[in-house]
Amino acid sequence: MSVITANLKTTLLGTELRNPTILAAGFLGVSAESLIRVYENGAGAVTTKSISIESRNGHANPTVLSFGHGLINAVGLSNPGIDNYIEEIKTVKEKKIPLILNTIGDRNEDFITVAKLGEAAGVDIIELNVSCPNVIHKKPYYSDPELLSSLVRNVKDAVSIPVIVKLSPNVTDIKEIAKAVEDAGADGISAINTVGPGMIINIETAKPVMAFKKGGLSGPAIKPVAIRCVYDIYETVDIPVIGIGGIMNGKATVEMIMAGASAVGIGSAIYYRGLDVFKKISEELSEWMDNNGYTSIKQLVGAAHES
Amino acid sequence: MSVITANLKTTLLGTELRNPTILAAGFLGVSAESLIRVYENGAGAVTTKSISIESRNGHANPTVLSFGHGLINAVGLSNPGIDNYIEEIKTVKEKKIPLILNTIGDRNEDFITVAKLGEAAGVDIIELNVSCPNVIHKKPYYSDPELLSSLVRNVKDAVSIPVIVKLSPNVTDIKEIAKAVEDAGADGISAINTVGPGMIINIETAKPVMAFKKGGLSGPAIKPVAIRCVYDIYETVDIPVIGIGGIMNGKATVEMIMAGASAVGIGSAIYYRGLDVFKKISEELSEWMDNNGYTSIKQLVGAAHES
Amino acid sequence: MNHNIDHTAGHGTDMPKAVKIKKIVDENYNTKTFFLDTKLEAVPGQFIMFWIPRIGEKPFSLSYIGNNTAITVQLKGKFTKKMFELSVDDIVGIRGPYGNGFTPQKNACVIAGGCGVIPLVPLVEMLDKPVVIVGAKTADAILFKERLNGNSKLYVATDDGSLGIKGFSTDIARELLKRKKFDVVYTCGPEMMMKAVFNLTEQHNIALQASLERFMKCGFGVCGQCIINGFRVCKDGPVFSSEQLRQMTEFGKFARLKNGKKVNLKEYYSWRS
Amino acid sequence: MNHNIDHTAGHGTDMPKAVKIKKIVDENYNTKTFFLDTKLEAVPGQFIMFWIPRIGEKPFSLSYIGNNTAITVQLKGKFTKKMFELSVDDIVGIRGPYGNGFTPQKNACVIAGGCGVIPLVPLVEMLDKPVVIVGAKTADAILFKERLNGNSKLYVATDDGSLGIKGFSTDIARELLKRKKFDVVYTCGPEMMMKAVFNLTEQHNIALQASLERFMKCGFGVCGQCIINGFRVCKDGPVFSSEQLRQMTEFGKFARLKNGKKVNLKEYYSWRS
Ligand SMILES: Cc1cc2nc3c(=O)[nH]c(=O)nc-3n(C[C@H](O)[C@H](O)[C@H](O)COP(=O)(O)OP(=O)(O)OC[C@H]3O[C@@H](n4cnc5c(N)ncnc54)[C@H](O)[C@@H]3O)c2cc1C
Ligand SMILES: Cc1cc2nc3c(=O)[nH]c(=O)nc-3n(C[C@H](O)[C@H](O)[C@H](O)COP(=O)(O)OP(=O)(O)OC[C@H]3O[C@@H](n4cnc5c(N)ncnc54)[C@H](O)[C@@H]3O)c2cc1C
Ligand SMILES: Cc1cc2nc3c(=O)[nH]c(=O)nc-3n(C[C@H](O)[C@H](O)[C@H](O)COP(=O)(O)O)c2cc1C
Ligand SMILES: Cc1cc2nc3c(=O)[nH]c(=O)nc-3n(C[C@H](O)[C@H](O)[C@H](O)COP(=O)(O)O)c2cc1C
Ligand code: FES
Ligand code: FES
Repeated sequence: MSVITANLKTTLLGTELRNPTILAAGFLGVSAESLIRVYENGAGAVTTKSISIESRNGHANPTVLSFGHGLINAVGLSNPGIDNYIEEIKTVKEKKIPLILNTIGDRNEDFITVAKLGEAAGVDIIELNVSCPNVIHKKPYYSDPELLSSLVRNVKDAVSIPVIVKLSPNVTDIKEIAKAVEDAGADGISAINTVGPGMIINIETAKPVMAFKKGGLSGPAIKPVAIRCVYDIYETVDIPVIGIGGIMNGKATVEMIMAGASAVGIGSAIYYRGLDVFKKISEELSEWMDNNGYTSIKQLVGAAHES
Repeated sequence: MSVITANLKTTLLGTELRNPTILAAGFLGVSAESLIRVYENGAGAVTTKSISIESRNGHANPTVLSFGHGLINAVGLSNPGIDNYIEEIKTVKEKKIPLILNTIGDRNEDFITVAKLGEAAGVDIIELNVSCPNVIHKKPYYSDPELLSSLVRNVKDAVSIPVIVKLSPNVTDIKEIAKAVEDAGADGISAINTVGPGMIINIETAKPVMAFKKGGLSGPAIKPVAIRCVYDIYETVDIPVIGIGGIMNGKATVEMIMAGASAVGIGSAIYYRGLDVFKKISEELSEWMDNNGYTSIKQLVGAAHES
Repeated sequence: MNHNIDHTAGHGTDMPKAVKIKKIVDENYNTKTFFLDTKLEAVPGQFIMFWIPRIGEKPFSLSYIGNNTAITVQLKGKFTKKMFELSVDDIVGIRGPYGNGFTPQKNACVIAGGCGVIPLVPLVEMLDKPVVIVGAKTADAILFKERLNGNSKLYVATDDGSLGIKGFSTDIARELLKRKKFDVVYTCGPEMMMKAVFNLTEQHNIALQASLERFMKCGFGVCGQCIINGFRVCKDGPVFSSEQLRQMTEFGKFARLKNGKKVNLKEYYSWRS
Repeated sequence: MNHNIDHTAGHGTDMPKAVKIKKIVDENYNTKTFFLDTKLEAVPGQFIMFWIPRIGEKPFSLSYIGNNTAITVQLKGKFTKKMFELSVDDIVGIRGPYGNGFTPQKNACVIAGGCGVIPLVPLVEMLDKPVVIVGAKTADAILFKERLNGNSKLYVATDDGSLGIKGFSTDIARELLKRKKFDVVYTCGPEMMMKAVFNLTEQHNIALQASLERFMKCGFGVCGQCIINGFRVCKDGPVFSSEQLRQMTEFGKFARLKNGKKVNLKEYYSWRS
């Protein structure tokens, strides 16, 4: 093959990543050491689980299953609360690992509190997970552009590190939401959170399998939806996008970046290919770029859009 | 196994079906003879392609592909227009095959015209496909309960055969839509239409593969979403539901019926298992019912709901 | 979980696969062969869907199978015009092979008209000394003369008599079938020609395998676009038997436009121009 | 498309599979064995996730492998209480087997405490004349005495001296390891006991395989709930080597609650009661 070896380095909102693979929120994000292990297995950056002010137990088991074309989960955003999580953040940052703090809350103030504590503890980027349905207003953040705008403005006022918003695909018009988020001052967007939700019924017992009955879909089944969302968002806004959803290998990474992502989030692929999937994907990405004459990630970003 | 053989007969809005498998709209619905062949291969009823007043050419190729976990399509509702389709309807009905006419339009009047002509030609049920995005108002029918209610009321006033509405899963709250549809007088609901849309990018050429760029997802990947939608709809309304989406075999049929469907729509399974998939699924369904002590479809409908 | 297979790829992926054009050969004034940098397992008569990014996708029969994979294309309209603008090293997409293909049998007669010869050449090369009848407008228009001549007895008919007899391939067939008993006839060409061949084989009680053509979308038997009576050309065909042809009231008469409307063949052929 | 495999099932389906309870055996006053109407390919030390519809799902080690598939359960709290209400012919769901399991080696010593004996019995039956040390509160509480006695030399310790020596299994081990050189030690039981065994094997420079326990969600290594330091008990374990145990600062000290909070083992054990 070619002698050039593609440079996988990329900069995400001021943070240098050795490669564009990022551990997605909710996977192995319980402890610092587990995040460090993911980094040691090749990730360019890691994301915490969704962290709230108070601890949350989440839903009863079963919470995470696989249905043959992806995973289904209703973990229910279990987390120990930001106070109990600060130590984990500090331990990760001691190793100088690029770290995204994923935050959840019921009200704007919740997000602000968590974001500020995270900033103080040294995280690089705040990710607002707005797919959480329990909020003050009847309409959830994720499908209400106005509610979302106020959240973004408030958090941006409170912290000085970059703030990105993680969008749900389960809306009628993701472009409208993306535009609102950019206009409100967000530094970036990550997309997508899980699809559906879905449900699996065990027919022998005539019972939904998940304790919460429903669960969000991730993995290979949702990749086309994720690619389309990122493509649409890239057409709509100028801020960088982290593309998440069904990324299983180097080629899917290329596809997501061509759709408009500056970096990719990876979660379910751990199930299919093991913890070292980050290393594997980086190698596959680099090999593909070499064979196809690309030397930097930048050349790929948004390449599928008509010029 | 058991000596009892389950009775697969079921009645859908006054039409007797020999089994609960229905050919979903858009599959092999171009010609009467092709619908008849599907019936000869075991379907309990067949659905036409989506028919509009005027003929539509649809989108350029590629229009239908498979991505490994389901199909992606953007056929673009190509059809010869109701006038050219009347002969096909009559030919199917000469054979006394239960027939659902799937209709599309830009305005209420379009649906009414097509529905009336269909009724006159002898179809058993009118299905309103409201997932079509080109409509008079800015908001499409499928995500606007008010617009949808007016459509249902108008069509119900115009025809006396049962009218069902085919819902899209790509809305924030499918319960709200289902309720509106029932309140407006619909006789039934079919769900779901395709998920997403999705996009596939060919990375070697950095181009979206579908000519229309995007396409709706169907097949195994979307089954959990379809099951959840039907489960939610069954909890919300009292009118019967045709469950569609990712039904590949007898067990999936049981799952969908337990979620609340009175009959199931089948499309993508033809790709995976051949045209005689209707026969195969009926046999699998019957065998499963025998082995599990069920004797009629009725016993299964909604069985997964808490009593 | 079995870790030896790719759990992420899924099944039955029918998606255009990128291939490079390796070589382009001018067969005559309006026909080119595109050699593709890939190897397909296929049988004669099968076709692929050929994708030009952002332009479109259409079915083409394989004209070379085995060590080479190629399609041979006659310039007809919009899409083939774009194909003729392609160069070596360009990347296109293909999926397939699709369809059933021909079933090779002994003591065969092959009757080809115009570009109908394309799916038939790899078959001829595989058959045991078949009799081959080719018809075309002019001597120039006859494709793959050498490949046809290889192991078969070749008869030629041209509209202008510039090679072989002056007339149609069916004129030769009519005489030949009277004199000689064949076990099978293979045909591909303009549908009216195939209809004439069908009438001949029915009369002589010989099994026919005819490769039909209809506008296609999916290529794998779900959309119903390519339907002829109850048969899907893409999946049940494109090669059909005498028994199937007998059931086709639309054969030689009607075809469907892109919107599904049933029209006579003349309107069908003029629609796209 | 290969038509011999089920294209619709997908890969890596980790979904509770319905199984019937075939037989329930009372092992002692607070322990039952559930025989399941299924056959699993598994190795000793692997576990399954056991689902009771609308109640919950928890991990249990296989106590019988091969012709029989069974788990053995000690009544502890909410979920095991529901399990104890199950009857023969009830349908439950299982998925797995999960985890790595033990690697059988020669010249082995097996040290079990309480219900830690459960994953160790099928291992003992597979080993070549191992030395087995079992500790329990009382004679009644010792599980699978016959199966353990089969091909091994068995030492017993009880808290009350009702069988074997009065004391802990680690007391026996301490003496035995002084006298006899083993190539490998296997252990499962209360974590403090395993910690003590680990100290012993480190001192004597013997390879240890210890089966750990943590609260689980996914069971297949993605959620991170069962983490102990960087290790996933469900996927990297539940059986860990001396080398891995050496890296575990949390071993014998900390575990994580359902919400992920790191607490000392005492708080961890009391959380669910
Ligand atoms: C199974 C199958 C195999 C095929 N194999 C080949 C092949 O090996 N080589 C090849 O060149 N083509 C083949 N075709 C036809 C091919 O797919 C296109 O339809 C054809 O090349 C015309 O495309 P176009 O867009 O350039 O022309 P269009 O723009 O669609 O049409 C332009 C003009 O060509 C005429 N025309 C179009 N298609 C046909 C046709 N099929 N028969 C007669 N006249 C037609 C029309 O009358 C019209 O006037 C095959 C078709 C099928 C279904
Ligand atoms: C890999 C693995 C294998 C397992 N194999 C088995 C097995 O073969 N047989 C079996 O009975 N259990 C086994 N367990 C433990 C089992 O999964 C449950 O955690 C246990 O049965 C308690 O469930 P519960 O809901 O009834 O109790 P809970 O309501 O959760 O707890 C009730 C009380 O039991 C105590 N308790 C709970 N779990 C444990 C524990 N693991 N160790 C010590 N005390 C505890 C608590 O202190 C609490 O007071 C295994 C666990 C893992 C991770
Ligand atoms: C088990 C599991 C837990 C998850 N938890 C979270 C979470 O806490 N916060 C969040 O924003 N997304 C969460 N997600 C969504 C993922 O971050 C990601 O958006 C989604 O899984 C799609 O990516 P994938 O296909 O690579 O898994 C979770 C997904 C799974 C499967
Ligand atoms: C190629 C194709 C064409 C379709 N055309 C229509 C259509 O014309 N009208 C419609 O209501 N639904 C259409 N659908 C949606 C199906 O009727 C069905 O709702 C969907 O495919 C999910 O079912 P499945 O998973 O069994 O395919 C189409 C789907 C496909 C794949
Ligand atoms: S092209 Fe779709 S069925 Fe033949
Ligand atoms: S239980 Fe999920 S990683 Fe172990």
